[in-house]
Amino acid sequence: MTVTVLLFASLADCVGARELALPYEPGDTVASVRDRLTADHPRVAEFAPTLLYAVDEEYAEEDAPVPAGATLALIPPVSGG
Amino acid sequence: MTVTVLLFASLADCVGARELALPYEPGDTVASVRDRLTADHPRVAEFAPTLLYAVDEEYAEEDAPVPAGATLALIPPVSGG
Amino acid sequence: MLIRVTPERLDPGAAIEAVRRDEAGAIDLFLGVVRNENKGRAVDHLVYDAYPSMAEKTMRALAEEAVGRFGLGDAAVLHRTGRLEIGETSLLVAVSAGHREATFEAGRWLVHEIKRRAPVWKKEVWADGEEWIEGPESLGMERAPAAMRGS
Amino acid sequence: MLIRVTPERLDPGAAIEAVRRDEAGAIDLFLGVVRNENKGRAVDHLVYDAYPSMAEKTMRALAEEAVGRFGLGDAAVLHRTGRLEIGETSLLVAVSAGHREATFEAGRWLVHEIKRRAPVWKKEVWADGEEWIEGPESLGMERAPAAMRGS
Repeated sequence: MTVTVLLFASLADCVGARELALPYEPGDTVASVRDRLTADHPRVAEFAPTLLYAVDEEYAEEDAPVPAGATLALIPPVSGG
Repeated sequence: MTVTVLLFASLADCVGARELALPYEPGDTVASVRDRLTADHPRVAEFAPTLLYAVDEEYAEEDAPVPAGATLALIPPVSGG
Repeated sequence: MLIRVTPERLDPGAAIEAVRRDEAGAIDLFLGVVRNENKGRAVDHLVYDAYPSMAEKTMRALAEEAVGRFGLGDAAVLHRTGRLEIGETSLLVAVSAGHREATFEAGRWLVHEIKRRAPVWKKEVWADGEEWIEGPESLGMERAPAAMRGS
Repeated sequence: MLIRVTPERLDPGAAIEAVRRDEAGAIDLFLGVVRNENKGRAVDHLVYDAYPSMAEKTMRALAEEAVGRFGLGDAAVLHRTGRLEIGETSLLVAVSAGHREATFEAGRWLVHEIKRRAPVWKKEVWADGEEWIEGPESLGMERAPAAMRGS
Protein backbone atom coordinates (compact mmCIF):
# COMPACT_ATOMS: atom_id res chain seq x y z
CA MET A 1 0.00 0.00 0.00
CA THR A 2 1.24 3.45 -0.84
CA VAL A 3 0.62 7.13 -0.31
CA THR A 4 0.80 9.47 -3.32
CA VAL A 5 2.75 12.68 -2.68
CA LEU A 6 2.23 15.66 -5.03
CA LEU A 7 4.93 18.32 -5.38
CA PHE A 8 4.71 21.69 -7.13
CA ALA A 9 6.77 24.60 -8.34
CA SER A 10 10.04 25.14 -6.43
CA LEU A 11 9.50 22.00 -4.34
CA ALA A 12 9.00 19.83 -7.44
CA ASP A 13 12.23 21.28 -8.90
CA CYS A 14 14.08 20.57 -5.64
CA VAL A 15 12.93 16.94 -5.39
CA GLY A 16 13.14 16.40 -9.14
CA ALA A 17 9.62 14.94 -9.35
CA ARG A 18 6.01 16.14 -9.37
CA GLU A 19 4.53 12.92 -8.01
CA LEU A 20 5.97 10.16 -5.83
CA ALA A 21 4.56 6.93 -4.38
CA LEU A 22 5.80 6.37 -0.83
CA PRO A 23 5.13 3.20 1.14
CA TYR A 24 2.18 3.58 3.55
CA GLU A 25 2.78 2.92 7.25
CA PRO A 26 -0.05 2.39 9.72
CA GLY A 27 -0.80 5.57 11.66
CA ASP A 28 0.64 7.83 8.98
CA THR A 29 0.03 11.55 9.37
CA VAL A 30 0.88 14.55 7.22
CA ALA A 31 4.03 15.08 9.28
CA SER A 32 5.18 11.44 9.20
CA VAL A 33 4.86 11.19 5.41
CA ARG A 34 6.60 14.54 4.96
CA ASP A 35 9.41 13.44 7.26
CA ARG A 36 9.83 10.18 5.30
CA LEU A 37 10.16 12.26 2.13
CA THR A 38 12.66 14.54 3.89
CA ALA A 39 14.81 11.54 4.84
CA ASP A 40 15.30 10.85 1.12
CA HIS A 41 15.43 14.54 0.09
CA PRO A 42 16.96 16.55 2.96
CA ARG A 43 16.33 19.92 1.29
CA VAL A 44 12.59 19.48 1.80
CA ALA A 45 13.30 20.56 5.39
CA GLU A 46 14.04 24.09 4.15
CA PHE A 47 10.52 24.27 2.68
CA ALA A 48 8.69 22.88 5.69
CA PRO A 49 8.16 26.17 7.60
CA THR A 50 6.09 27.66 4.74
CA LEU A 51 4.29 24.57 3.43
CA LEU A 52 0.56 24.01 3.55
CA TYR A 53 -0.78 20.48 3.22
CA ALA A 54 -3.82 18.92 1.56
CA VAL A 55 -5.02 15.35 1.97
CA ASP A 56 -7.26 14.27 -0.90
CA GLU A 57 -7.78 17.93 -1.88
CA GLU A 58 -8.75 19.18 1.58
CA TYR A 59 -6.36 21.40 3.52
CA ALA A 60 -5.05 19.49 6.55
CA GLU A 61 -2.88 20.15 9.60
CA GLU A 62 0.39 18.33 10.29
CA ASP A 63 -1.22 15.88 12.68
CA ALA A 64 -4.05 14.91 10.31
CA PRO A 65 -4.14 11.22 9.34
CA VAL A 66 -3.09 10.13 5.87
CA PRO A 67 -4.96 6.93 5.00
CA ALA A 68 -3.54 4.18 2.79
CA GLY A 69 -4.06 5.13 -0.87
CA ALA A 70 -4.54 8.82 -0.05
CA THR A 71 -2.95 11.73 -1.90
CA LEU A 72 -0.89 14.20 0.13
CA ALA A 73 -0.09 17.50 -1.59
CA LEU A 74 2.79 19.63 -0.30
CA ILE A 75 1.85 23.21 -1.13
CA PRO A 76 4.52 25.96 -1.19
CA PRO A 77 3.41 29.59 -0.78
CA VAL A 78 1.15 30.30 -3.75
CA SER A 79 1.75 33.08 -6.26
CA GLY A 80 -0.99 32.83 -8.87
CA GLY A 81 -2.85 35.64 -10.53
CA MET B 1 -27.35 86.24 -37.65
CA THR B 2 -28.50 83.41 -35.41
CA VAL B 3 -27.65 81.36 -32.34
CA THR B 4 -28.06 77.57 -32.50
CA VAL B 5 -29.76 76.05 -29.44
CA LEU B 6 -29.35 72.33 -28.74
CA LEU B 7 -31.91 70.45 -26.65
CA PHE B 8 -31.72 66.92 -25.26
CA ALA B 9 -33.76 64.20 -23.62
CA SER B 10 -36.76 65.49 -21.61
CA LEU B 11 -36.15 69.07 -22.70
CA ALA B 12 -36.12 68.12 -26.39
CA ASP B 13 -39.40 66.24 -25.88
CA CYS B 14 -40.90 69.26 -24.10
CA VAL B 15 -39.95 71.76 -26.81
CA GLY B 16 -40.59 69.31 -29.64
CA ALA B 17 -37.20 69.92 -31.24
CA ARG B 18 -33.58 68.91 -30.76
CA GLU B 19 -32.10 71.96 -32.49
CA LEU B 20 -33.42 75.50 -33.02
CA ALA B 21 -32.01 78.62 -34.69
CA LEU B 22 -32.87 81.74 -32.68
CA PRO B 23 -32.12 85.27 -33.90
CA TYR B 24 -28.93 86.68 -32.38
CA GLU B 25 -29.16 89.93 -30.46
CA PRO B 26 -26.10 92.01 -29.58
CA GLY B 27 -24.96 91.38 -26.00
CA ASP B 28 -26.59 87.94 -25.85
CA THR B 29 -25.75 85.77 -22.83
CA VAL B 30 -26.67 82.23 -21.86
CA ALA B 31 -29.55 83.62 -19.77
CA SER B 32 -30.87 85.99 -22.46
CA VAL B 33 -30.99 83.26 -25.12
CA ARG B 34 -32.60 80.81 -22.70
CA ASP B 35 -35.20 83.44 -21.73
CA ARG B 36 -36.00 84.10 -25.39
CA LEU B 37 -36.58 80.37 -25.84
CA THR B 38 -38.72 80.34 -22.70
CA ALA B 39 -40.90 83.13 -24.11
CA ASP B 40 -41.86 80.79 -26.98
CA HIS B 41 -41.91 77.62 -24.84
CA PRO B 42 -43.00 78.58 -21.29
CA ARG B 43 -42.41 75.06 -19.87
CA VAL B 44 -38.66 75.54 -20.31
CA ALA B 45 -38.92 77.57 -17.09
CA GLU B 46 -39.59 74.38 -15.13
CA PHE B 47 -36.27 72.95 -16.33
CA ALA B 48 -34.18 76.04 -15.66
CA PRO B 49 -33.26 75.31 -12.01
CA THR B 50 -31.48 72.07 -12.95
CA LEU B 51 -29.97 73.00 -16.32
CA LEU B 52 -26.30 73.25 -17.09
CA TYR B 53 -25.18 75.23 -20.13
CA ALA B 54 -22.43 74.85 -22.71
CA VAL B 55 -21.38 77.42 -25.29
CA ASP B 56 -19.53 75.84 -28.22
CA GLU B 57 -18.94 72.68 -26.15
CA GLU B 58 -17.50 74.44 -23.09
CA TYR B 59 -19.56 74.58 -19.89
CA ALA B 60 -20.61 78.17 -19.22
CA GLU B 61 -22.39 80.17 -16.51
CA GLU B 62 -25.65 82.05 -17.08
CA ASP B 63 -23.91 85.40 -17.59
CA ALA B 64 -21.42 84.06 -20.16
CA PRO B 65 -21.61 85.75 -23.58
CA VAL B 66 -23.13 83.88 -26.53
CA PRO B 67 -21.53 85.23 -29.73
CA ALA B 68 -23.33 85.40 -33.06
CA GLY B 69 -23.17 81.99 -34.75
CA ALA B 70 -22.42 80.20 -31.47
CA THR B 71 -24.06 76.97 -30.29
CA LEU B 72 -25.74 77.00 -26.88
CA ALA B 73 -26.55 73.59 -25.40
CA LEU B 74 -29.15 73.32 -22.63
CA ILE B 75 -28.14 70.30 -20.57
CA PRO B 76 -30.63 68.62 -18.24
CA PRO B 77 -29.30 66.48 -15.36
CA VAL B 78 -27.38 63.67 -16.99
CA SER B 79 -28.10 59.96 -16.44
CA GLY B 80 -25.70 58.00 -18.61
CA GLY B 81 -23.89 54.80 -17.81
CA MET C 1 -6.76 56.72 -25.78
CA LEU C 2 -9.97 55.10 -27.06
CA ILE C 3 -13.03 57.32 -26.39
CA ARG C 4 -16.24 56.74 -28.32
CA VAL C 5 -19.96 57.57 -28.16
CA THR C 6 -21.67 55.42 -30.75
CA PRO C 7 -24.97 53.77 -31.72
CA GLU C 8 -23.00 50.58 -32.57
CA ARG C 9 -22.78 47.58 -30.22
CA LEU C 10 -19.86 47.87 -27.79
CA ASP C 11 -17.02 45.33 -27.97
CA PRO C 12 -15.36 44.50 -24.61
CA GLY C 13 -12.36 43.01 -26.41
CA ALA C 14 -11.68 46.31 -28.18
CA ALA C 15 -11.69 48.19 -24.87
CA ILE C 16 -9.29 45.67 -23.31
CA GLU C 17 -6.88 45.70 -26.25
CA ALA C 18 -6.92 49.51 -26.28
CA VAL C 19 -5.44 49.67 -22.75
CA ARG C 20 -3.16 46.60 -22.80
CA ARG C 21 0.50 47.59 -22.25
CA ASP C 22 3.62 45.47 -21.77
CA GLU C 23 4.28 47.20 -18.44
CA ALA C 24 0.69 46.87 -17.15
CA GLY C 25 0.08 43.78 -15.03
CA ALA C 26 -3.58 44.53 -14.35
CA ILE C 27 -6.61 45.60 -16.36
CA ASP C 28 -10.07 46.36 -15.00
CA LEU C 29 -13.07 46.49 -17.32
CA PHE C 30 -16.44 47.76 -16.13
CA LEU C 31 -19.63 47.10 -18.10
CA GLY C 32 -22.86 48.98 -17.54
CA VAL C 33 -25.68 46.66 -18.63
CA VAL C 34 -29.40 47.31 -19.23
CA ARG C 35 -31.26 45.51 -16.48
CA ASN C 36 -34.83 44.32 -16.45
CA GLU C 37 -36.09 46.43 -13.55
CA ASN C 38 -35.49 49.73 -11.80
CA LYS C 39 -36.99 50.72 -8.46
CA GLY C 40 -39.31 47.73 -8.57
CA ARG C 41 -40.67 48.51 -12.05
CA ALA C 42 -40.22 46.13 -15.02
CA VAL C 43 -38.18 47.80 -17.77
CA ASP C 44 -38.90 46.85 -21.40
CA HIS C 45 -35.94 48.68 -22.94
CA LEU C 46 -33.87 51.87 -22.64
CA VAL C 47 -33.22 54.72 -25.07
CA TYR C 48 -29.97 56.68 -24.65
CA ASP C 49 -29.64 60.25 -25.89
CA ALA C 50 -26.31 62.09 -25.91
CA TYR C 51 -24.52 65.24 -26.96
CA PRO C 52 -21.88 63.10 -28.65
CA SER C 53 -19.09 65.59 -29.34
CA MET C 54 -19.25 67.07 -25.86
CA ALA C 55 -19.71 63.67 -24.21
CA GLU C 56 -16.52 62.44 -25.88
CA LYS C 57 -14.71 65.61 -24.84
CA THR C 58 -15.86 65.16 -21.23
CA MET C 59 -14.95 61.45 -21.20
CA ARG C 60 -11.50 62.15 -22.64
CA ALA C 61 -10.82 64.83 -20.03
CA LEU C 62 -11.93 62.48 -17.22
CA ALA C 63 -9.90 59.57 -18.63
CA GLU C 64 -6.82 61.78 -18.81
CA GLU C 65 -7.41 62.92 -15.25
CA ALA C 66 -7.71 59.26 -14.16
CA VAL C 67 -4.42 58.37 -15.89
CA GLY C 68 -2.63 61.10 -13.95
CA ARG C 69 -4.41 60.62 -10.64
CA PHE C 70 -4.02 56.81 -10.46
CA GLY C 71 -0.82 56.35 -12.50
CA LEU C 72 -2.55 54.32 -15.20
CA GLY C 73 -1.04 52.88 -18.34
CA ASP C 74 -4.13 53.95 -20.29
CA ALA C 75 -7.91 54.28 -20.08
CA ALA C 76 -10.75 53.71 -22.56
CA VAL C 77 -14.40 54.80 -22.42
CA LEU C 78 -17.16 53.70 -24.80
CA HIS C 79 -20.82 54.67 -24.44
CA ARG C 80 -23.64 53.44 -26.62
CA THR C 81 -26.62 55.54 -27.74
CA GLY C 82 -30.06 54.75 -29.15
CA ARG C 83 -32.35 51.87 -28.21
CA LEU C 84 -30.84 49.15 -26.01
CA GLU C 85 -32.54 45.91 -25.03
CA ILE C 86 -32.28 44.14 -21.65
CA GLY C 87 -28.81 42.61 -21.23
CA GLU C 88 -27.09 44.91 -23.73
CA THR C 89 -24.00 46.88 -22.75
CA SER C 90 -24.42 50.66 -22.48
CA LEU C 91 -21.01 51.60 -21.05
CA LEU C 92 -17.48 50.18 -21.14
CA VAL C 93 -14.70 51.64 -18.99
CA ALA C 94 -11.29 49.92 -19.20
CA VAL C 95 -8.14 50.91 -17.29
CA SER C 96 -4.66 49.37 -17.07
CA ALA C 97 -1.94 49.81 -14.46
CA GLY C 98 1.15 48.14 -13.07
CA HIS C 99 -0.76 46.64 -10.16
CA ARG C 100 -4.35 45.76 -9.47
CA GLU C 101 -5.30 48.15 -6.67
CA ALA C 102 -4.90 51.16 -8.96
CA THR C 103 -7.19 49.59 -11.57
CA PHE C 104 -10.07 48.97 -9.15
CA GLU C 105 -9.74 52.47 -7.66
CA ALA C 106 -9.48 54.15 -11.05
CA GLY C 107 -12.31 52.15 -12.61
CA ARG C 108 -14.66 53.05 -9.79
CA TRP C 109 -13.71 56.73 -9.89
CA LEU C 110 -13.96 57.03 -13.65
CA VAL C 111 -17.36 55.33 -13.89
CA HIS C 112 -18.70 57.58 -11.13
CA GLU C 113 -17.43 60.77 -12.78
CA ILE C 114 -18.74 59.78 -16.21
CA LYS C 115 -22.21 59.17 -14.80
CA ARG C 116 -22.02 62.50 -13.05
CA ARG C 117 -20.64 64.68 -15.83
CA ALA C 118 -20.95 63.26 -19.34
CA PRO C 119 -23.94 64.67 -21.26
CA VAL C 120 -25.77 61.38 -21.80
CA TRP C 121 -29.37 60.64 -20.82
CA LYS C 122 -31.45 57.51 -20.54
CA LYS C 123 -35.15 57.00 -20.99
CA GLU C 124 -36.81 54.00 -19.37
CA VAL C 125 -39.59 52.44 -21.38
CA TRP C 126 -42.09 50.24 -19.53
CA ALA C 127 -45.08 48.28 -20.84
CA ASP C 128 -47.33 51.25 -19.98
CA GLY C 129 -45.23 54.38 -20.31
CA GLU C 130 -41.80 55.93 -20.38
CA GLU C 131 -39.69 58.48 -18.51
CA TRP C 132 -36.37 60.29 -18.90
CA ILE C 133 -34.27 59.45 -15.86
CA GLU C 134 -32.46 62.16 -13.94
CA GLY C 135 -29.29 60.72 -12.49
CA PRO C 136 -29.11 61.12 -8.71
CA GLU C 137 -25.36 61.75 -9.02
CA SER C 138 -25.71 64.27 -11.86
CA LEU C 139 -23.90 67.57 -11.48
CA GLY C 140 -27.03 69.37 -12.69
CA MET C 141 -29.00 68.02 -9.75
CA GLU C 142 -26.74 69.91 -7.37
CA ARG C 143 -28.41 73.06 -8.58
CA ALA C 144 -31.92 71.80 -7.96
CA PRO C 145 -33.86 72.54 -4.78
CA ALA C 146 -33.80 69.46 -2.54
CA ALA C 147 -37.51 68.91 -3.12
CA MET C 148 -36.90 68.35 -6.84
CA ARG C 149 -34.21 65.76 -6.33
CA GLY C 150 -36.39 63.02 -4.85
CA SER C 151 -34.83 60.76 -2.23
CA MET D 1 -20.65 29.25 -12.29
CA LEU D 2 -17.69 29.19 -14.70
CA ILE D 3 -14.45 28.08 -12.94
CA ARG D 4 -11.53 26.85 -15.00
CA VAL D 5 -7.78 26.22 -14.71
CA THR D 6 -6.49 25.59 -18.19
CA PRO D 7 -3.43 25.79 -20.46
CA GLU D 8 -5.63 27.34 -23.17
CA ARG D 9 -5.75 31.09 -23.87
CA LEU D 10 -8.35 32.87 -21.76
CA ASP D 11 -11.33 34.56 -23.44
CA PRO D 12 -12.62 37.71 -21.70
CA GLY D 13 -15.89 37.50 -23.65
CA ALA D 14 -16.60 34.03 -22.24
CA ALA D 15 -16.10 35.29 -18.67
CA ILE D 16 -18.44 38.24 -19.28
CA GLU D 17 -21.16 36.14 -20.89
CA ALA D 18 -20.93 33.61 -18.05
CA VAL D 19 -21.99 36.22 -15.46
CA ARG D 20 -24.42 38.35 -17.54
CA ARG D 21 -27.93 38.30 -16.01
CA ASP D 22 -31.09 40.22 -16.92
CA GLU D 23 -31.26 41.64 -13.39
CA ALA D 24 -27.57 42.62 -13.23
CA GLY D 25 -26.88 46.22 -14.26
CA ALA D 26 -23.12 46.04 -13.68
CA ILE D 27 -20.30 43.65 -14.53
CA ASP D 28 -16.68 43.99 -13.46
CA LEU D 29 -13.96 42.00 -15.22
CA PHE D 30 -10.41 41.89 -13.89
CA LEU D 31 -7.51 40.68 -16.02
CA GLY D 32 -4.14 39.70 -14.63
CA VAL D 33 -1.59 40.25 -17.39
CA VAL D 34 2.06 39.18 -17.73
CA ARG D 35 4.12 42.34 -17.53
CA ASN D 36 7.60 42.96 -18.82
CA GLU D 37 9.30 43.71 -15.50
CA ASN D 38 9.07 42.89 -11.82
CA LYS D 39 11.02 44.68 -9.09
CA GLY D 40 13.14 46.43 -11.69
CA ARG D 41 14.15 43.23 -13.49
CA ALA D 42 13.22 42.57 -17.15
CA VAL D 43 10.95 39.51 -17.45
CA ASP D 44 11.21 37.36 -20.59
CA HIS D 45 8.19 35.15 -19.86
CA LEU D 46 6.35 33.39 -17.02
CA VAL D 47 5.57 29.74 -16.37
CA TYR D 48 2.50 28.93 -14.25
CA ASP D 49 2.23 25.68 -12.33
CA ALA D 50 -1.00 24.65 -10.58
CA TYR D 51 -2.72 21.88 -8.68
CA PRO D 52 -5.65 22.14 -11.07
CA SER D 53 -8.35 20.12 -9.33
CA MET D 54 -7.72 21.78 -5.98
CA ALA D 55 -7.27 25.22 -7.52
CA GLU D 56 -10.68 24.93 -9.17
CA LYS D 57 -12.20 23.73 -5.91
CA THR D 58 -10.66 26.69 -4.03
CA MET D 59 -11.76 29.19 -6.69
CA ARG D 60 -15.30 27.82 -6.70
CA ALA D 61 -15.55 28.05 -2.91
CA LEU D 62 -14.24 31.66 -3.00
CA ALA D 63 -16.57 32.61 -5.87
CA GLU D 64 -19.53 31.18 -3.96
CA GLU D 65 -18.48 33.10 -0.86
CA ALA D 66 -18.25 36.30 -2.93
CA VAL D 67 -21.75 35.75 -4.35
CA GLY D 68 -23.16 35.52 -0.85
CA ARG D 69 -21.05 38.22 0.74
CA PHE D 70 -21.61 40.88 -1.96
CA GLY D 71 -25.04 39.81 -3.28
CA LEU D 72 -23.73 39.02 -6.73
CA GLY D 73 -25.67 37.68 -9.69
CA ASP D 74 -22.78 35.35 -10.51
CA ALA D 75 -18.98 35.10 -10.56
CA ALA D 76 -16.49 33.45 -12.92
CA VAL D 77 -12.78 32.65 -12.43
CA LEU D 78 -10.38 31.44 -15.11
CA HIS D 79 -6.65 30.88 -14.58
CA ARG D 80 -4.17 29.90 -17.24
CA THR D 81 -1.23 27.52 -16.73
CA GLY D 82 1.97 26.79 -18.65
CA ARG D 83 4.20 29.28 -20.46
CA LEU D 84 2.81 32.81 -20.91
CA GLU D 85 4.44 35.58 -22.91
CA ILE D 86 4.48 39.30 -22.02
CA GLY D 87 1.00 40.80 -22.51
CA GLU D 88 -0.87 37.51 -22.21
CA THR D 89 -3.72 37.10 -19.71
CA SER D 90 -3.06 34.80 -16.73
CA LEU D 91 -6.24 35.44 -14.71
CA LEU D 92 -9.83 36.49 -15.42
CA VAL D 93 -12.27 37.30 -12.61
CA ALA D 94 -15.77 38.44 -13.64
CA VAL D 95 -18.62 39.39 -11.30
CA SER D 96 -22.12 40.74 -11.92
CA ALA D 97 -24.51 42.57 -9.58
CA GLY D 98 -27.50 44.89 -9.58
CA HIS D 99 -25.33 47.95 -9.05
CA ARG D 100 -21.73 48.87 -9.69
CA GLU D 101 -20.36 49.35 -6.16
CA ALA D 102 -20.87 45.66 -5.35
CA THR D 103 -18.98 44.62 -8.48
CA PHE D 104 -15.88 46.70 -7.70
CA GLU D 105 -15.84 45.53 -4.08
CA ALA D 106 -16.41 41.89 -4.98
CA GLY D 107 -13.88 41.89 -7.82
CA ARG D 108 -11.19 43.31 -5.59
CA TRP D 109 -11.95 40.85 -2.78
CA LEU D 110 -12.12 37.81 -5.03
CA VAL D 111 -8.84 38.57 -6.85
CA HIS D 112 -7.09 39.11 -3.51
CA GLU D 113 -8.37 35.84 -2.03
CA ILE D 114 -7.51 33.84 -5.16
CA LYS D 115 -3.93 35.14 -5.11
CA ARG D 116 -3.76 34.28 -1.44
CA ARG D 117 -5.33 30.83 -1.44
CA ALA D 118 -5.50 29.09 -4.82
CA PRO D 119 -2.67 26.56 -5.35
CA VAL D 120 -1.10 28.23 -8.39
CA TRP D 121 2.56 29.26 -8.73
CA LYS D 122 4.47 31.40 -11.15
CA LYS D 123 8.09 31.21 -12.25
CA GLU D 124 9.74 34.32 -13.64
CA VAL D 125 12.19 33.68 -16.44
CA TRP D 126 14.77 36.40 -17.20
CA ALA D 127 17.49 36.51 -19.84
CA ASP D 128 19.98 35.11 -17.31
CA GLY D 129 18.02 32.93 -14.95
CA GLU D 130 14.67 32.03 -13.42
CA GLU D 131 12.93 31.88 -10.04
CA TRP D 132 9.70 30.59 -8.56
CA ILE D 133 7.90 33.54 -6.99
CA GLU D 134 6.48 33.32 -3.49
CA GLY D 135 3.40 35.49 -3.27
CA PRO D 136 3.68 38.12 -0.53
CA GLU D 137 -0.03 37.64 0.20
CA SER D 138 0.14 33.85 0.22
CA LEU D 139 -1.46 32.06 3.17
CA GLY D 140 1.59 29.80 3.39
CA MET D 141 3.80 32.83 4.03
CA GLU D 142 1.91 33.53 7.25
CA ARG D 143 3.61 30.46 8.68
CA ALA D 144 7.09 31.60 7.73
CA PRO D 145 9.39 33.46 10.11
CA ALA D 146 9.37 37.16 9.23
CA ALA D 147 12.97 36.92 8.02
CA MET D 148 11.90 34.52 5.26
CA ARG D 149 9.13 36.73 3.94
CA GLY D 150 11.28 39.54 2.62
CA SER D 151 9.87 43.05 2.66
